[in-house]
Amino acid sequence: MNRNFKFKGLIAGALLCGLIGCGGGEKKESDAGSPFPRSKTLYLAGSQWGDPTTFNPMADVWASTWPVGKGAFNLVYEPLLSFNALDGKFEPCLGSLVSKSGDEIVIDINPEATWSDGQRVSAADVKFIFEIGRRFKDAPTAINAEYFTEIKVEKVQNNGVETERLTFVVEKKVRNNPLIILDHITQTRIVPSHIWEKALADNGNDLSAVQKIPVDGSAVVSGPYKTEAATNEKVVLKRRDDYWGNKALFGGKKPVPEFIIHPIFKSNDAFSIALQKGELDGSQTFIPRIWMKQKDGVKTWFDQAPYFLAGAVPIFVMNTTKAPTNDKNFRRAMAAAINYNDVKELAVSGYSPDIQPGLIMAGIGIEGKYFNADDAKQFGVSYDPERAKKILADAGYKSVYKADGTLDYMTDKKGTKLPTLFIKSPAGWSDWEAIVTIAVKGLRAAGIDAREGFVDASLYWPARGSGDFDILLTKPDNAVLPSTPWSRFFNVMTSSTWRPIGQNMNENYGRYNNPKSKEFNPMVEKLLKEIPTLSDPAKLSEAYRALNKIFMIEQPAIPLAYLPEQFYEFSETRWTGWPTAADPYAPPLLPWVGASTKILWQLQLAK
Amino acid sequence: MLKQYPTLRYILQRGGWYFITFVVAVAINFYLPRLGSNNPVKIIMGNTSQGLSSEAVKEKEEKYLKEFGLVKVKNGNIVRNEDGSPVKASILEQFISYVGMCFKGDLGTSFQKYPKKVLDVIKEAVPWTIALQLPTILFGWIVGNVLGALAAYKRGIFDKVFFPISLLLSSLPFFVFGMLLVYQFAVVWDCFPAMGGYAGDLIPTFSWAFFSSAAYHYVLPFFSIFLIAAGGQAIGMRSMGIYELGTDYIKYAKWLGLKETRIIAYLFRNAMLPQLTGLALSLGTMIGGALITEMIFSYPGLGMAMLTAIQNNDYPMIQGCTLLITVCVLIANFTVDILIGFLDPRVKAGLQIGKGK
Amino acid sequence: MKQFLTLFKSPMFVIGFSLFVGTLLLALLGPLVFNITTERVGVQYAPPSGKYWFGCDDLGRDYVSLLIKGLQASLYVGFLAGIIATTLGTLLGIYGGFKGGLVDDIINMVTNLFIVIPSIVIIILISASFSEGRSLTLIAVIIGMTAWTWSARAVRAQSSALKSKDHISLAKMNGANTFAVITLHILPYLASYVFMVFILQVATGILTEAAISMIGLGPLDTVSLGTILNQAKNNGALSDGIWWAFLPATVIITMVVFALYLINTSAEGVFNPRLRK
Amino acid sequence: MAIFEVDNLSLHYLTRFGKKIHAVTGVTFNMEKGEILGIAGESGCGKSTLVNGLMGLFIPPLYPTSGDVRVNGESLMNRTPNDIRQNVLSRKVSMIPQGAFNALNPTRKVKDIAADVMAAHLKNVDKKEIYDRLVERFDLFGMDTKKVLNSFPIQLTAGERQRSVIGISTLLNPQMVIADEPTSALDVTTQKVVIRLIFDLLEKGIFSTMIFITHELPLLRHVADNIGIMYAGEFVEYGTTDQIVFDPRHPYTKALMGAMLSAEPGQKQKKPTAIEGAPPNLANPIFGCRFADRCPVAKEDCKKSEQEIRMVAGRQVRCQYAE
Repeated sequence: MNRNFKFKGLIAGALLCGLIGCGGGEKKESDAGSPFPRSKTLYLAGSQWGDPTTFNPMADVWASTWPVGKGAFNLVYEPLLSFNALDGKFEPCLGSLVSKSGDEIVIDINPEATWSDGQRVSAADVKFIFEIGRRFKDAPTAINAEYFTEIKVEKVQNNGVETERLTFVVEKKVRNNPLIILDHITQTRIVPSHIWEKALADNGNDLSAVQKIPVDGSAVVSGPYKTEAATNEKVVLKRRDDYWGNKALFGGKKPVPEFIIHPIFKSNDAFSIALQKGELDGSQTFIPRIWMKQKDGVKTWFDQAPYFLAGAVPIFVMNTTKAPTNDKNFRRAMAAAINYNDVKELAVSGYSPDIQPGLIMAGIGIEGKYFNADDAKQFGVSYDPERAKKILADAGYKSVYKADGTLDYMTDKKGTKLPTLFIKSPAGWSDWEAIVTIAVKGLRAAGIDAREGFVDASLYWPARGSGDFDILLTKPDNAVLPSTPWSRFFNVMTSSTWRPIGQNMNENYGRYNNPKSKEFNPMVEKLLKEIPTLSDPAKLSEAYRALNKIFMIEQPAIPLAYLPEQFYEFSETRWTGWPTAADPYAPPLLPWVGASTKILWQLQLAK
Repeated sequence: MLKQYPTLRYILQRGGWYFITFVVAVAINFYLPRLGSNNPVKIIMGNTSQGLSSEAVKEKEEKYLKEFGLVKVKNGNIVRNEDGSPVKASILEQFISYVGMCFKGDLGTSFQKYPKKVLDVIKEAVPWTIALQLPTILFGWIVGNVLGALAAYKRGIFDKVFFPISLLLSSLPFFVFGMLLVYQFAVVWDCFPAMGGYAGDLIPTFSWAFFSSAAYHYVLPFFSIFLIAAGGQAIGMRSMGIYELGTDYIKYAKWLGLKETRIIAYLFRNAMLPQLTGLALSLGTMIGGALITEMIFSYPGLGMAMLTAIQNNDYPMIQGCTLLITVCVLIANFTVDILIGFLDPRVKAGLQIGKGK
Repeated sequence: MKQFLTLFKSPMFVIGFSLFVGTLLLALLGPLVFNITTERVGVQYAPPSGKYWFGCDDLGRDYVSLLIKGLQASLYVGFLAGIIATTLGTLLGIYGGFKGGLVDDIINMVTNLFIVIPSIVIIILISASFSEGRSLTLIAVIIGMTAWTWSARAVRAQSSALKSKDHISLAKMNGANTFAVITLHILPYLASYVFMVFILQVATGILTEAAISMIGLGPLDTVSLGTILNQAKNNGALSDGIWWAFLPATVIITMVVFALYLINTSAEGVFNPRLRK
Repeated sequence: MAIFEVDNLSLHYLTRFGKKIHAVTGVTFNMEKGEILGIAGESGCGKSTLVNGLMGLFIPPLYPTSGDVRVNGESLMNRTPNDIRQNVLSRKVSMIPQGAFNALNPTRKVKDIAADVMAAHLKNVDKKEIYDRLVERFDLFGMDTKKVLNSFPIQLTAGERQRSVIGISTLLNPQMVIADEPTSALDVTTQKVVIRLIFDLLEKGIFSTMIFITHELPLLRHVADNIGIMYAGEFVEYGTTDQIVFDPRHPYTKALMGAMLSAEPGQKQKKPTAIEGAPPNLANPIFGCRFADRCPVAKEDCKKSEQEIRMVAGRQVRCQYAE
């Protein structure tokens, strides 16, 4: 008697919940009740993973929140120029490029550029952020000032309008690197000096106090959007209808979406589910098997393999300070043991073209022209397990197997037992984990005792900088910059910033080419120093070829695939008009970075 | 001592015990995250030192060392060795400063969400976790116990069907169950959201739109814990019920010709008491489990906060979360202890209940 | 021993036992029947086929092989954790319950303390700090070391009830030492009870391993059922509807745990005279 | 006319695995109004099972096999539990169970348990009335009535608990009381108080007829009119008190009397175990005399032939050689 009653109650409860659910389900289709109507809102995700912290533009890059933090976000604060990786051109933003040479870079400030409080963007603003390193060594942009001796300012007439002309004079003695200045110019976002100089003064010139000042939507900005709200689940930007660039850069048009929402997802699957459901319009995360989502309106740059435009090279860096990875033969054997096709097909879902030996991406973008096929054939190592075994045998390495036929360990030519080599990679990054797993399989098949060494991401970064690894999976390029591919070579090969194992280095994590050792190859540094100053294409090509040859012979690192700079994915369920290989009006990046910001003016609501 | 006030004595006794447990828990809480030899400042520096000169790096490092209490500080300045390097604080010193700060209500600054305070992060997350866990656990407990008691009392076909189902449900790993729910309801049928605490186009406010959206997002996570929690409770209640059913007082009540409803009430009430203790004790396990549920559903609660903190070795955050969970579990246990003290006269008299097991 | 045989009269036990033996056979004999290989045999997430019954994983490996290896690993974790937890818990429980007095109070307090502090928190914290070389054995040990409290509490209650039994008082009076009394007189009486506790601990061990593998803190040296599920989750198998990536592993875990629960419950019914009625 | 008739009653337990254990076989006796019947036997002989089966309410796993129980000529068999509950229990037949501590719901005050009984059987009585009646009845028991009624069982002494149980069982003045070792587990002084109370109630006419199970042979001798001796589920001897106590004829009764009478006063609680050997397993079919294995005077054919009740010296005896 009682039982029936209780049972009915349970079923009724379940039905009730279901009803609430379905009620909600119908609701989601309409805009009613939402402060951010779907038809006016663009959802982009993949940059911000943690809780929003601060929108303070002076805060340390790693500590601040999209769109203020890391990356060349142009939505709230803007740089002087935007770099278009498709054609290598510099597009105007707060400034426009007048000229660049090995000695100086000249930029005119856009005469119409104004801050949201009405003040004009001035040379003082540029000098404030570029030269702040001369006042505060630990300012986020402190490094900028090391590359120029001064920024000269003069008043000029530009099409009849008076404006300020900035000349960045290249520092010749130490850095001598105009490429990096260009990188900085496209990546450093200008902040209103009249606000922040005052903040510094108010806080007794204490930068760390200023960095802690909370900043909200009322902050003085220059970009087309301002921060509207931020919770742990999302950051909301609202369009600034009085954005100066609408008239100056976009012929009076406004960006189409009134709101941009960056949902903060915590797992990879969340992105793909949201894209498939049409709840997310653009994303930049690795989503496997993107072709399975095409039926749900999820698109990429190419509509077939490799789907993405390559722009970055994940590599294994070997620790060259200890055996056996200090032996270039061993490193070359490793390079021959890894099945790059498996990496391509299984780990990165086929999102890579077939790769070639060397550090230059063959046939890709602006750098493709520096690739030399003959060199690659002659000096490079491709997947060839037999060759790997042969190189190892020739160099005196022997593999010892257990009774059941599995690899036990390896000995060097003196018969010394070699330790297991761990490939360090952040745990939970599924595509990277898969790369490592495939590599381990290949290496072990070739008789090399290697194992997966997945560590928490938080431990990965310090280990990388201090050289605390045997083999490390890393990606030298964060973005396609004016300095690419020089920056990649520099990141992998330079020993100009040499510091021993245990201290932090931001490049050459494997401590290749120790300047104090007998084997030091001065050519590497010579070429790395020379390339940024070269403007003759033939000479440049020659220099890259020489550098790439050294890379292939010495194999300080092993390139694994050609991946995109950003996994640019979009859904056409709500918004159309995205750039693709068929309509490449902007680089394949979400409309918040550099030259791709203009996508916002091109989008249309889907029918 | 206090013999004439058994209730007070009982409360004080339990309270004292829980205080000792609390102290030990705090110590464990502090020590365990430090098991790994990871220096948190190194972790931050790994992110932040990009492009800085070595002096700048050093300056920055010391700033963080000081802020996180990893070096000795006197009058606001870092105590230094003769060669100028800062003197490291020992574990004990760190512990003392940690306890001191805890008492001031300062759980420290998150490494990963720097400069956000741990307490602020927790404050944002806790309502979600409570909203998810409290009703699920209580409702699951009640439904599970009612069904379990009925199964025990009625036996027969009801029990034969119901019992294996409960058993099967509680064999299912709850996090996988969550995944299956997502797959079926969010992916295949697309009738419930797969993740999040509320719709992407809302900001938490006191509005109908927000609450209905939160309720909609609540359904799958709720069921993923509820069904399994209820199943587990039902099994426990069933075996307690069968145990109580065989006791002399139930037989006596039957022989006295008491009404069936009254006998069920006896049964339920007495079998419930050990279940109540069980509930308090398993709160910790349940919360732990629900942490993973939050992960599956990207639910913005404490579990999510703690998991991200673990992945980033964010000690202050981990400590804050575990401390909070421990305190909650302790308080829940204490409450149940006191409650049982009132509900069950045997407890105050110093007798063990639940002789069965 | 005789009482263990009576278990076979319970249909619930027979079902649970056969299920369990089935999984055990699958784990032990599977490698003889199936060609176990962790090499790539197909494309990523190749669907089930006549050759590969449960298709392939993200690395193109045969799921049948992986599931058998995973089952072996999960059973290994379960049993190792179960043995550790039960041994520790039984020894402490018996010792405390038998000795009584201060020793009992202290053991009891420590037990209650660790019951109250959520063990999942401790497991997560410890696993997280072993970031390199986190082996299956290590995980089993961690689980075992945190799970003993329940056994200790349960066994203690039983052994302190036994303490006052005549034959034990007699043995004590005759000057038998504690160890002898425990091994000769108490343990045999608790055997059936310890058996039930052990079965539950094995089930808990298997579930806990799967749980921490799901958080990404699983073993790094082998595949387990938990890591299979974690891979499926991380690789987006869910959103692509690749059911063979997570359903078979789920079913196997559930079946093993269900079998153990059935065994435990039926044993409870047989060994606990109250429930027998 | 007999108010309570037990006719060839057999009872069995059903185990989990469907096996029957025949705990009581072929018990027959009649009781007149005002009669006190004592039942004795070693533990496990089926005394408690027998009395549990006399109320028409069978609590699983106990089931009736065959036979009949009649109160005032009205059969208790094959009636619905609800019918029995409403019309028989507490009013016609009531039970004073063994071990009063466990018999009282530990989480309920004595007065509430008692009130539950009244509420179950009386209609239209309000709380006040119930309480007044309770006080009135409990005042007879020589206790601090208010305190006892308002206490949880655990707060009472063993004697208070046992008296409360007696009070609750006899609350509705049943015709017939079955007392199952009501004084076991009590100290000597309390035992006396409790026994006195039971007979006080008898004298006051609150109830008149009683079945009394006890090991207190001296007690039985004093109070019982008739005594039945049980062995392995059967009555082996049934007769008047004087016959059984002073002139037992069945070999088992003889041995039992010897053991019970020889026991020292301080060891009264000790169960009679003086006879070597153990009773047969009732789960298996038994042939021949059930006592044959332990019987000092057993003959060859005892093990083969079923023993029937016969009249020996004016009482029933289940032994073919008894005289």
